[in-house]
Amino acid sequence: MKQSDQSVSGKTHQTDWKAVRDEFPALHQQVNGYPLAYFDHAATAQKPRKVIDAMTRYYEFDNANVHRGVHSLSQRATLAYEEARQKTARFICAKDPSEIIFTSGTTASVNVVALSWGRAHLKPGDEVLVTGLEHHANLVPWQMACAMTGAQLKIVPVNEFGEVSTDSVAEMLHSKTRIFAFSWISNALGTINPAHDWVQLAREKGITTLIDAAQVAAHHPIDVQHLGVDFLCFSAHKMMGPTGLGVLYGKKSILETLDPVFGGGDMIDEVTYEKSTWADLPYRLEAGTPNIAGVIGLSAAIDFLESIGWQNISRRESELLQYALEKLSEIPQIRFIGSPKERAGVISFVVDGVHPYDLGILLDEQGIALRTGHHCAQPLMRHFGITGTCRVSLAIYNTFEEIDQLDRAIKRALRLLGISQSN
Amino acid sequence: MKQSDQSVSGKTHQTDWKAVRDEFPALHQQVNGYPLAYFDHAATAQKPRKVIDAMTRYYEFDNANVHRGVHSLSQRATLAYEEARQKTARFICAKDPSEIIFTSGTTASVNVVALSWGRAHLKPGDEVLVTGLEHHANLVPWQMACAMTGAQLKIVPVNEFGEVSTDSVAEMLHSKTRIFAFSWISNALGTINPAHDWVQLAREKGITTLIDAAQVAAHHPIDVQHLGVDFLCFSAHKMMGPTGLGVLYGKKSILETLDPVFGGGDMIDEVTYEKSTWADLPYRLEAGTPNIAGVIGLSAAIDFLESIGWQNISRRESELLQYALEKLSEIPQIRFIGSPKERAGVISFVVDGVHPYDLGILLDEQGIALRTGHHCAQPLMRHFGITGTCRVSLAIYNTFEEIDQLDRAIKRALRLLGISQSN
Amino acid sequence: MMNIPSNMKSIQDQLAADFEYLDDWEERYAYLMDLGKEVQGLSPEEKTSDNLIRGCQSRVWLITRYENNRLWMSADSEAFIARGIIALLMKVFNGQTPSDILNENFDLPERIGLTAHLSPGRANGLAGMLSRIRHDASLALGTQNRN
Amino acid sequence: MMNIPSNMKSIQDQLAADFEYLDDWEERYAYLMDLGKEVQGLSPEEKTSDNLIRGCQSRVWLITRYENNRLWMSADSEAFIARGIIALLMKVFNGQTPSDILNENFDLPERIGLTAHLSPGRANGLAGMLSRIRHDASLALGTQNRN
Ligand SMILES: Cc1ncc(COP(=O)(O)O)c(C=O)c1O
Ligand SMILES: Cc1ncc(COP(=O)(O)O)c(C=O)c1O
Repeated sequence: MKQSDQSVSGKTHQTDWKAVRDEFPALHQQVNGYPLAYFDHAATAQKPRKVIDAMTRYYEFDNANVHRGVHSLSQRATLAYEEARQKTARFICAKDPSEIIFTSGTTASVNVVALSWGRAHLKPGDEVLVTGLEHHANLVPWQMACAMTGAQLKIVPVNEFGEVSTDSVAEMLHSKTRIFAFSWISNALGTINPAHDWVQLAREKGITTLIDAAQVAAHHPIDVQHLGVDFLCFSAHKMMGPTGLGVLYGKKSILETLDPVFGGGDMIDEVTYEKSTWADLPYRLEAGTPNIAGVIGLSAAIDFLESIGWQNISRRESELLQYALEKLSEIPQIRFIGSPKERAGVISFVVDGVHPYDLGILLDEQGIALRTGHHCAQPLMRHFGITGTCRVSLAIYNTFEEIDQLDRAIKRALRLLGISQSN
Repeated sequence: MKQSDQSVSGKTHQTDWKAVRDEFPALHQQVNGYPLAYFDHAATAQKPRKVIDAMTRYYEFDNANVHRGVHSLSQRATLAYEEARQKTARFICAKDPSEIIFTSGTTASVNVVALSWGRAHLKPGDEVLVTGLEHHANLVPWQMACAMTGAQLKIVPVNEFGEVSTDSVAEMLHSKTRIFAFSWISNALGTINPAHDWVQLAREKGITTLIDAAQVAAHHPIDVQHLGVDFLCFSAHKMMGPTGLGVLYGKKSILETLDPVFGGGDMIDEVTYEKSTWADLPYRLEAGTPNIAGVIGLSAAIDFLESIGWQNISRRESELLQYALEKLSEIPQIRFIGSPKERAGVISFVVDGVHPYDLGILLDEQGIALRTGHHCAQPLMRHFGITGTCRVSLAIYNTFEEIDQLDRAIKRALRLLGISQSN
Repeated sequence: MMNIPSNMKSIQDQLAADFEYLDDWEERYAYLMDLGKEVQGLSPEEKTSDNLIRGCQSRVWLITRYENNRLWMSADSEAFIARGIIALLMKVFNGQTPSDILNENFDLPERIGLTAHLSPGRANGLAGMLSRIRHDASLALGTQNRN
Repeated sequence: MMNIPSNMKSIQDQLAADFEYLDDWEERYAYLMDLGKEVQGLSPEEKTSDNLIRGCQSRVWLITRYENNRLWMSADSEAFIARGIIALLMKVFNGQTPSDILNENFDLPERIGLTAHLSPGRANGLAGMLSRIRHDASLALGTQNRN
């Protein structure tokens, strides 16, 4: 069943995937004497040369604080910063650039909504609905908002396949529900939720919606108009952009009602010693000097993804996923955790009798970078009666050879651990 | 009075300031046909090659998410991230690395304290004390905290020289005061406040203290032990590090009492669907994927500053400041705003009858980058009866020639504006 | 003031030509500021926060009036250069019909080397003024269509 | 278990030498996990959250007892490799005096190519175990000095 990238490249037409891979400097290294096979994309993506260069260039030529400066560097920095906002708006089909708030990450984006929208709209008796698949980033902020306001957190259950059924969602969206906050793609299992349908269900009942799109932005096009969602959050670093930057999209009409969570420079209109008035959107929600270089890196990441094209990206990812699923299912000791019908390039598995940590270490010795542990989804792990999994997460820059390397490495590790096939 | 850097270099001994300047790529460019003279250091500093390279290198070799990974890249990223924390702790003489919380900037740091400490400790009748010199980042969060808790915000007045007297501070620190939050160096006027004395005064009365050290970190050594301060905040981008990263220092005993403001990954110990428990410090206050590359850039910035040495830095800065003050005072139309006895490398001035914006534009046409406007200190501007100033802020990479260029450029702009000397 | 102006394209061409004669940035700014001196300005009562264009470092106030199917404007600023920019905008847009205003490609700033003033940041007023004019033009167009 | 061990330096040397004989990473891990099998482990009641070392991805519990001026320890983990690391730590530190423990330069991990396990991140337990042992040793030293 061994396929080479050459033999497969016929399937994926135009795109030269080897050339794409060559754009990622970090992938071309040896780890413990083996070529690095990076399967930890869902934790953070590797960065193409163009993203790194865009930030370097910014620091080398245009570095200045934005917005209030009249000098050329500040103008250039501001222009680049605001053009990136426009590009990001276009990227997710927002109506207006002022619907794009730059934050420090998905986590910050969700927290801003939980704190600001939550404080204004939640009261005892209200319900906040999330799913059992959530990353802690879309669970803990709601627990905190509920603790603060007296609202109740409800969880749509996960089935044995690691899916959340639309019927359960429909059932749990009711007159007490104020907001439905869910991840579009589960980082732990790869489950793709029918985001559009869920938002429609909620909207029919007048319920506010938030999508955690952290795992989506590098893999699928996002169209907030089509989704009809109120809030949508993602991180630059998971879409081949830099660390320290996230996006909060909000419908203008609803963002306009939000009180700022942080106060400071840039978010004010007028300040006296006694009181302050807030600036217009998006600035009102961006206190302090923003992550300017990060925003410029995000802009380059969007260009990079779009230059490859969503069709090519999804075809490639699903080919890699199919191949990896095939290879891994041939290893009898492996038990998959979650087998969602709609699955992104994420595979979680355990080997009974082996702690994921041990497997992770022994794979690292063979150049394999995958993630072990609870993937910031402890309740979901508990649902499956485990404390963690090994997680393979794939991106367009992975190769079929790397999956073969993974296959060999797992077998070798299991031999070393004394977990023979006949177990 | 024209001095050349050569003639001056005798004074500053060992350091080859031309070589130092050469390390900053952004400084070597033409703006509108003139060599760039960057005097906007207080808004954001330029970055030395080593800082840019450290981040590039991170993205090219070690990029991975931190803390939970067992694979080599994650180990390397985690090691670099935590070593940077140790270095930052040493940089400000913190007792323990866990007293260093990485945030997205000074603004975020102050807000975390205002929200978390504020919510826990402020109640109606209590007072929060700040000075009249504050940047909005250390004013607006306290206004918001007061609005939320019913506490009252008090302002220590500024005198005609742009100073806050220690007597006024002593007077206003009284039994109702819960926290005294002040900027060590004013970004608008350059005033250096006697931070150590003020903290002592507050401590004698059992009052919590916070220092906004945003303008200090690139200019003076910081010793939180000697200061005895409870919280101290600064931004990487103002100390030649990257954008999107700040530091919140807190005494361990007090940080341990803080509830997290943001919830999410990395800051939890155990999460169930119902509730969560928090991780130990510093993680409890660092929700989500941090700005890893930013932290690595900060680490390189600390190395850079320390390689030059504080003595050399302050000698150079005060020579530049003296020279700039001399030159500018020879222009009769210039009226300085603030003339503090203890002054960092910041000069604010106005020309009566000229809007700072006009002057800023005409200086930009001559390659001069300085800041015009309210410098995020609107109340202070109002105190002086103005809406803004032109602000020259200096750093070790400036030259005496640049100050000459500034001098010529201002004179030319004033001629063009028709503001002749005899006015 | 109420004279119907010529078409915007030719006004822009004329202004660009005027600026082309000027040798350097000093002359260009001097000319721009001279143009600004001709701007009539506003009375203190007209300088309300509603009329204030957000996003200008120097405060700029702008009022439009829709009359005889045309948009008429008056404006003021604290800064000389901002007044000069106001003057340019008024020369081009004052007294034009809303639909012409909305259809006009306003490329004058690039042509006379004032692009910097068009940045979408908040330091500069040109972008803000322009979008206020366009906004008011679309409002006027709405009125017109309903008539 | 209560036999007084030899000095830590020579134990570390001995272990380093043992590992040096091993050809590759597979043999080293096999040996490490074999060592781990000798660790006695803890009863379920001893696996309390107080005894849990924070910052290990595989849970590790560690208990120390101060007796006869020496620190005695027992520990357990869910993972084979973590148990191997426990075994190394016990061989070196178990039954030593607190002051010796605090003075010992524990460089074994580097010498046997296990440095990765020492990273201050939270994925690995070695750093956490080591600091727990040192912490308990200083506590014990305090007791001793007060006696
Ligand atoms: C004194 C002072 N405090 C706080 C800040 C806010 O820093 P930042 O914008 O990096 O959050 C600044 C810089 O703008 C400052 O100069
Ligand atoms: C589904 C999901 N939501 C939220 C997050 C949090 O993102 P960040 O850590 O960038 O804030 C992640 C990534 O860790 C994720 O996978």
